[in-house]
Amino acid sequence: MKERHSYIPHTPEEIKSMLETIGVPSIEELFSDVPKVFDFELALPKGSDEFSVYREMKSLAERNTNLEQLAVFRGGGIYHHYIPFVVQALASRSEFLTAYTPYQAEVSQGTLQALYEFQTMIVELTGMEVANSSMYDGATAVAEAALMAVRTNRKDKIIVAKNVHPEYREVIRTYCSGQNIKVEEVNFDKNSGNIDLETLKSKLTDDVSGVIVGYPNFFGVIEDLKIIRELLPEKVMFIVVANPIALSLLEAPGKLGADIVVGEGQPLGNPPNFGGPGFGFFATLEKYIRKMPGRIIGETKDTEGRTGYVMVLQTREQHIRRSKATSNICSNHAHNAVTAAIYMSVMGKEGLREVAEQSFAKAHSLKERLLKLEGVTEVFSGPFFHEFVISFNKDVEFINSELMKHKILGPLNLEKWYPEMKSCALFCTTEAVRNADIEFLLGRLEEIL
Amino acid sequence: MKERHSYIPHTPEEIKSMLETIGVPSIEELFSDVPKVFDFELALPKGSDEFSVYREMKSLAERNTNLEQLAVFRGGGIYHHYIPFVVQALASRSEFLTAYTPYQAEVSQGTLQALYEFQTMIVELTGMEVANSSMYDGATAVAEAALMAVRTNRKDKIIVAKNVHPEYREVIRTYCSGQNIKVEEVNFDKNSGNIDLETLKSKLTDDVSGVIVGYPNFFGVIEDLKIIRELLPEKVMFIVVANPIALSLLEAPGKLGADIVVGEGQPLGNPPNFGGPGFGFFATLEKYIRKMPGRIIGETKDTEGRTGYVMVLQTREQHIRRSKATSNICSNHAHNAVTAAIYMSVMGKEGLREVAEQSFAKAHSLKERLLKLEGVTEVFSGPFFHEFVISFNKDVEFINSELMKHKILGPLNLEKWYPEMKSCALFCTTEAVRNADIEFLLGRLEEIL
Amino acid sequence: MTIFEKSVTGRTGYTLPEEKKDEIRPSDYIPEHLLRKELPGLPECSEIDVVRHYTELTRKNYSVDNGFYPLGSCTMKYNPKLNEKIAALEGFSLLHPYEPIEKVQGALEVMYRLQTLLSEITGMDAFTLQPAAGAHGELTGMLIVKKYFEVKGENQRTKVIVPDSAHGTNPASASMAGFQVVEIKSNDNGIIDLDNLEAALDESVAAIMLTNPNTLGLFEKDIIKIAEMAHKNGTLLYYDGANLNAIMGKVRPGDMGFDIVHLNLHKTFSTPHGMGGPGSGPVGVKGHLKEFLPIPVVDLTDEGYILKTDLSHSIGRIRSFYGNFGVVVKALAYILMLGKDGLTYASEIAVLNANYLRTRLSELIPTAYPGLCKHEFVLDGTKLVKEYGIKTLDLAKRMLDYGVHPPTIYFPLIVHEALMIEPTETENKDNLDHFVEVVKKILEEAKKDPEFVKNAPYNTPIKRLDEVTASRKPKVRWIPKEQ
Amino acid sequence: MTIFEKSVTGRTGYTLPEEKKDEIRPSDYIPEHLLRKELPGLPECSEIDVVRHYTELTRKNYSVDNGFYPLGSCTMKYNPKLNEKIAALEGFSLLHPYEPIEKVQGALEVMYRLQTLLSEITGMDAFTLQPAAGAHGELTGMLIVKKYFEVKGENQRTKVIVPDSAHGTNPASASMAGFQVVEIKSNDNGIIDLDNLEAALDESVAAIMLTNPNTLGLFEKDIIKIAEMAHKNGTLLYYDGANLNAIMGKVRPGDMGFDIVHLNLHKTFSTPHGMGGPGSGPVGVKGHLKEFLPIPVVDLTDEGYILKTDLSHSIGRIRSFYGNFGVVVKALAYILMLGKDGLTYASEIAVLNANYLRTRLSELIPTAYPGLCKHEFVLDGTKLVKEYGIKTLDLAKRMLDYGVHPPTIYFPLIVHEALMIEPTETENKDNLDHFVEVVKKILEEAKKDPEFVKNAPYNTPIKRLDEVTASRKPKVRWIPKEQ
Repeated sequence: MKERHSYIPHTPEEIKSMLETIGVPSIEELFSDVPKVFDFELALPKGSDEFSVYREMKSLAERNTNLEQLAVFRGGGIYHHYIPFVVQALASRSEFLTAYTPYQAEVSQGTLQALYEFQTMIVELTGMEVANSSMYDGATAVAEAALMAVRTNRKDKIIVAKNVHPEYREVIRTYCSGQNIKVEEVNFDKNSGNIDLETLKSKLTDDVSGVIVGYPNFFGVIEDLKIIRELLPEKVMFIVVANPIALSLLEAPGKLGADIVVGEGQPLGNPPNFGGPGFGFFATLEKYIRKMPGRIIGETKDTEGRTGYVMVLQTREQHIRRSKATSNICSNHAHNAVTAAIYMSVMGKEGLREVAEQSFAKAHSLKERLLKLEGVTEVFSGPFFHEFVISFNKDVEFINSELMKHKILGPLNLEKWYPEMKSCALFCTTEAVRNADIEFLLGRLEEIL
Repeated sequence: MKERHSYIPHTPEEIKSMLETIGVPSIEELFSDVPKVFDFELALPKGSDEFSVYREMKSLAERNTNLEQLAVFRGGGIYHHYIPFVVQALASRSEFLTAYTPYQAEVSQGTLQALYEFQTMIVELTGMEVANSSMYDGATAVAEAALMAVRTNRKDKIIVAKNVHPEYREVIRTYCSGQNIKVEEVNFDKNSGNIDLETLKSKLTDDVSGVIVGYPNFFGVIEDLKIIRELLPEKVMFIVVANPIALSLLEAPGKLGADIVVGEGQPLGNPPNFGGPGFGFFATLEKYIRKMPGRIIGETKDTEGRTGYVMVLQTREQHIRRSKATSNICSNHAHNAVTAAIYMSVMGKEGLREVAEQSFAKAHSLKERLLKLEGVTEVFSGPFFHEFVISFNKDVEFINSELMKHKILGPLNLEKWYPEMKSCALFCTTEAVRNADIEFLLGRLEEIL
Repeated sequence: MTIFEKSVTGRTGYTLPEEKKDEIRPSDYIPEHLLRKELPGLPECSEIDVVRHYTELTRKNYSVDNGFYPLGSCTMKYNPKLNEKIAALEGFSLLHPYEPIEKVQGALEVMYRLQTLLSEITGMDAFTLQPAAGAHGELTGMLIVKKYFEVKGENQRTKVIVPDSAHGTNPASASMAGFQVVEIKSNDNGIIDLDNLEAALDESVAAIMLTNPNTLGLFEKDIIKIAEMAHKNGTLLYYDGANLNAIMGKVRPGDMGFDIVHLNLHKTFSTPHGMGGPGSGPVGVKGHLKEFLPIPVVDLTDEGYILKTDLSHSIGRIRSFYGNFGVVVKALAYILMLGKDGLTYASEIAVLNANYLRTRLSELIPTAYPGLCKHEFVLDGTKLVKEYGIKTLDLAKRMLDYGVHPPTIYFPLIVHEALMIEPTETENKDNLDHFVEVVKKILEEAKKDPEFVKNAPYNTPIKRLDEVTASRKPKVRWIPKEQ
Repeated sequence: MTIFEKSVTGRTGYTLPEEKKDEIRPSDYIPEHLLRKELPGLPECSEIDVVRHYTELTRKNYSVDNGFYPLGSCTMKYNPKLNEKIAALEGFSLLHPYEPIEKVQGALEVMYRLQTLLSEITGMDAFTLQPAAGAHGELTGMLIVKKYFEVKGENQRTKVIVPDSAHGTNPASASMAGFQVVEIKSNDNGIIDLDNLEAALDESVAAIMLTNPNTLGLFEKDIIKIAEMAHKNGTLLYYDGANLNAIMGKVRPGDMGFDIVHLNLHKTFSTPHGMGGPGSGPVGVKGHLKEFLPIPVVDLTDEGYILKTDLSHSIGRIRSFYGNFGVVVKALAYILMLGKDGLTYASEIAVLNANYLRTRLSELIPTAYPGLCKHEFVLDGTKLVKEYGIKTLDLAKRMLDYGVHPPTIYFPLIVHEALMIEPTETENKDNLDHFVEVVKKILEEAKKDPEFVKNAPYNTPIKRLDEVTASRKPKVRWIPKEQ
């Protein structure tokens, strides 16, 4: 037993007096119901102090190369955007950070209102009617959307475009495996990079509950949601995985016939965090609200008629409905969602549009200039947002390792997930890529190619 | 006129409507009382964005070598101590940071109570009876103490030990120059490093209002306050410049006859900040409270009998007393004082003592081991806290520039301020100097000497 | 007032580097019907508006940094500031998941070390840090169970046994993994009824999900027997780690016989709850289930740390990338800080605090089950209804007026009017005593005037809210007044 | 409850690396009578106690981040978060002032650039960043004046003229520098009375201290004449920069004829007030006073930036080290952010806001002086006493209940029951309108029931406090109950 610890307040005298109140002679006695057979010695290093721990962790952090040290042309699901400094300053306030799920609404109006506003913003971005207050990430959000489609339509097949993020597709399969839901993939058109409409049509059998496409898809190509929706039987749920930044520029999926819109919310003011935590967003139509997974915040009145906020429709959730719940989700990513709400508040509609436009413009300018280089070939002709695929006449790994020598995080090598896409690379630009970075990249590529 | 700015909320429509309300056609018109002759063009660069400003400022920061990158053996008024991470987390809360002077007590109880507690802690450390809620720094605090002594005793001479921080003595002279107060210095004993008592005695003429000594002094040597006090005529104010960390280990000046205790508070949880802001502390006896400069917080009751805090004795201050005020001080260093209060709260009496003991022990161990090196000679024999002087057989600048090659911030070269002290160096250790740093230093010195 | 009502068209709070956009117009590249006509209705505010809005919202929140938060099963302990500082380091927060492996060795070491430490603490053989939360860990565990029996060819194992005191996530997760949930009644002492278990255990049972100590704070003393029964039946034993804070350094789920365990870093390992998340729910398994873990797992080779994906029976990927890395960093810092002695001591004091509070409170409200508890305990609030004419909810709401957060209420479901109290080790004795005083005062108030208590709270930013209407006619987004 | 009452002997909140102390005992080295017998009575708390205590205190504070703060002459504008982030960079905050000059070139560049920018903004020739606050800058300026005339051999110049509307620091600073203060009455329009000035100006006058616009928010339109009069008399003209926020980019003190100027970085340049400080009060001078600046000043040479100390007539050192560097960093960031257009625009909007609020409020309470104002204005509260039976103080206290901070009251002294209002440019129109509505409501309340307003505030953490007793019998430290 350690006698003093900065996180544990008890003095020996207090421990003694507490044991007396309880009526046991020692702390050990409080564990007398634990069979002695379990005795063991914990083989851990001894405790430390905060300065040593800080130094140790900092030295681990410094063994990584962070994005501030690089020119970043890599996306693929996590994006390097500028985050106004006010975002962290507010999100890190301890009343946000150290609060629990808002079960006691009267002392949680901060959380509840912030999440209510977050839901509103997601509804605005997606053009849908309702949104929940967050999922773990984009992948689990779309997997839950697949389950929701099956729950709603009671048919056991889900169709996923093969140009949806490869990791998302893996997660969909994992989630669906539990309930023996079939997941079928639809290949993409080799020219445009869009989902292949003919194949899609051919797979739309009676047993399909939902269809999942990207907007833009993993290749950055913008799917024509209108045309796809028109192909789908009315009952088939149309699930769109969207990039929230792109939604300032692209028509809202809600206006193009989507039933569920999900995605990774990280680009909205959350740092990349090596992939997590970001958050998943989840929006759908009002008529499906009781089928939706996750926590939902709603507006109401207090006994004096003042507006306040509470968790609503909890009967969908695991703590009430248990094995019949719409999902098992309990902890979500509320803090990341509130961070996103702060980001969207400070950027505003114009700021978010500006981010989208700069990202878009830089990507299009970069692609055009890349295609002028020897050894670079266009791969897809479809319209794209801020990511695009080209192919090199050299190995992508080689090119990237050369670029890294110049502190450039080059494009994603697509061969890893699409073995047929030899030497294909996925470039990404955001507003945080400077024009000078682009010039520098082009200069280095000229040398390498 | 810039049309949009993230810090300035006005839209063109609002400006138009406001101008209409005022009844002027343009903003320019609001400046019509400014003579046209003053027209000029501001020759500044145009505005920027926060990411570019951050990058630019960060690159300036990175052009400095900070103390985390060095083994630090230099003190001399600013000290490198560990600061628990909780200190900044709390002190940076915006309700502390962005509040004004607590003129409206009812909505400033946080500030007022924190400063009241700070005053109590300073009283505890110094052993005095009252303390104010901060001065700018140690130097101005002692300068104000000198003025207070003159104000009280109405005699125009101040005696300062020459082993008080050289910059403090300069500031005392500057402050005293305004009111034509004579400042006389008393040399130190060449053997002990303490104030030379015989010289002091000889200078204690009738026109002396106050005597200023360090505790410990600039050489780290601990003055015997008891003996000095006994030398002083009763009315002469005994002003002690103390290191607040040392006061956990050394007898409180209040118990040894001090009339005013001042000092630099930076070591109490404030980062070095290239010398500022830290804060000055100022404590004295109850009977002098109305002579004291600076803001003072006191306890009182509200109309319902609840304990609360307000600024007291404001009639001493410039905003009421104007040219007759005890000082012109208005803005002080309240935020740094509250930072110190948080630091002292988290360290507690035991923690502060531990800091003092480690600093003390490391200094004594280092001195002993240094003296065993060839080319190192003891300079002063007096008892010391965590700084001490030795002399080298080589130029201190040379030694320091060699040490810096190994990322060691070596001792302070005393010759700059004391030309007679050739090759004398002031070493400092705190708890933030690791034993390994000491070994490393000794190894390098062996090579250099 | 919502942020939308504070918005004024044309106000801006953002700045961005002014970079030439190269005359590229989206309309030249994107079909018109895919271009947004109307910008999303996001608020337009200056920076100070945003600062004030969210600062105000934080001041309407209660949090661990404000006071006692004895939510049973939630382990609302102190969240060290040190850990936030560390997680915010650019070398952690600004890492892209697809950086070359050699550029993120520090991050992988963080993960590997945490995997190893958690294995030691729980007595398991391998860990995945993928799951994003406790329930996500449960789902992962249940999918492992499912895959395990698939590989073994025991497809008849379609059921999972869950005690009636279990967290709601247990049955929900089992169900989500395709299992049929069999709930078994606890015995009169609040623990597993071995006869009920025996009766339920047949060859259709894939797994038993338990937490130990259970949600009543009682240690399942028959755990050895239970594990034997399970394993004899070919059934896997799953450990819900929500209550690990009671037993760190004292006993390990692995030693008790559990095959799979999930932990909650945001409970036991002090990472903050963040208003409901992000959490992190690592899953540990015994050796025979190692190859079933979700991919990727971090491994150490001669060339350094790698992300391993070639597990022979992996259930697949359970989320994108590598889990909630930012949370993982904080948990590692916490474990390094406390170390062996500190972790054990944390559990000891958590149990001391719970027993102290139990002893003192039981003079006011009877405990649901007698005797020692571990890190939490449950009071039976029926006395409140009978003797004071108030419900547990009323007591809870009135606590808010005294500035303390109420315990978990109406859970576990097997106790009527339950109050489930977990003080954690970071609360000092004064706070516990104060809590007892508050309960005492409220009971006195109720004795005098139950209606007064029933109308609480009075001092909160808002009074009792109409939750029924809120769910009947859900208004889940702000809509401009004009519409 | 104070932190001392939350303390329990033996509790600890700190950790330190465990380092061997080499068996060194202080008692072996220090005479016994100089060794502390009893440790100072600092609180003993765990980390969470400290966190909750200070978090609670912050929640009892009003700040710019909470709402409108229209304190006249204080310029409570928004304090950008960006600047805090920058000042906290280890490359700035963890610098020792005595590091070798070549290791702190970045820091010196920060100072040099700010000196240069401030010179351009004010039209002065050289700047020192030494002074720690506005009043400290004034003292610096007055000591420069003193030394200047000493060097010139004009020792008869023992007086400083200050208008009766001046900030209290002006006479206090002049007095501290050893000058006799001559106060001159303003004219009926609230500005300097040239006749009074003429009468006071003789060869004993060393300097005139002015602020322009003055504390009434009025531009001293005769400033050219005043400067001429001063200089003709051999008198120096000193500019109190407290009100610079009115005129950035519009007119420069240097061009108006001022010889010395101090600025308040914590007012005009957006660094936070921190409950009363730290501020920073740089002083700028015209060429003829350059050599009188306090040492050191930062200079740029071929070898890089240096700290120059060899000024021929320097008044000496005015504080230790180099001023409030941490504040200087924030001010530089602010200026870089706003740039030429932004700074001008800030002043324009500050003046727009003031005039808008003046126009609207003057329908409720008369302004002390008619016509245009600059960044602030003063209302004459005598109407409150006469028509509503309340004092300015009562109006102010009642404002607290409406969640807005009151203006500066009872200053300047030349206006009875004064309310001095400075909205700053960072407040939006809605906030100004809301403030007007609040005043209107309070006046309505006072009309109905002046006693009600006189007893305000009602909704604050504490009610009106007994300030009189507090100063008569000052209790300025906490004392344990037992004693």
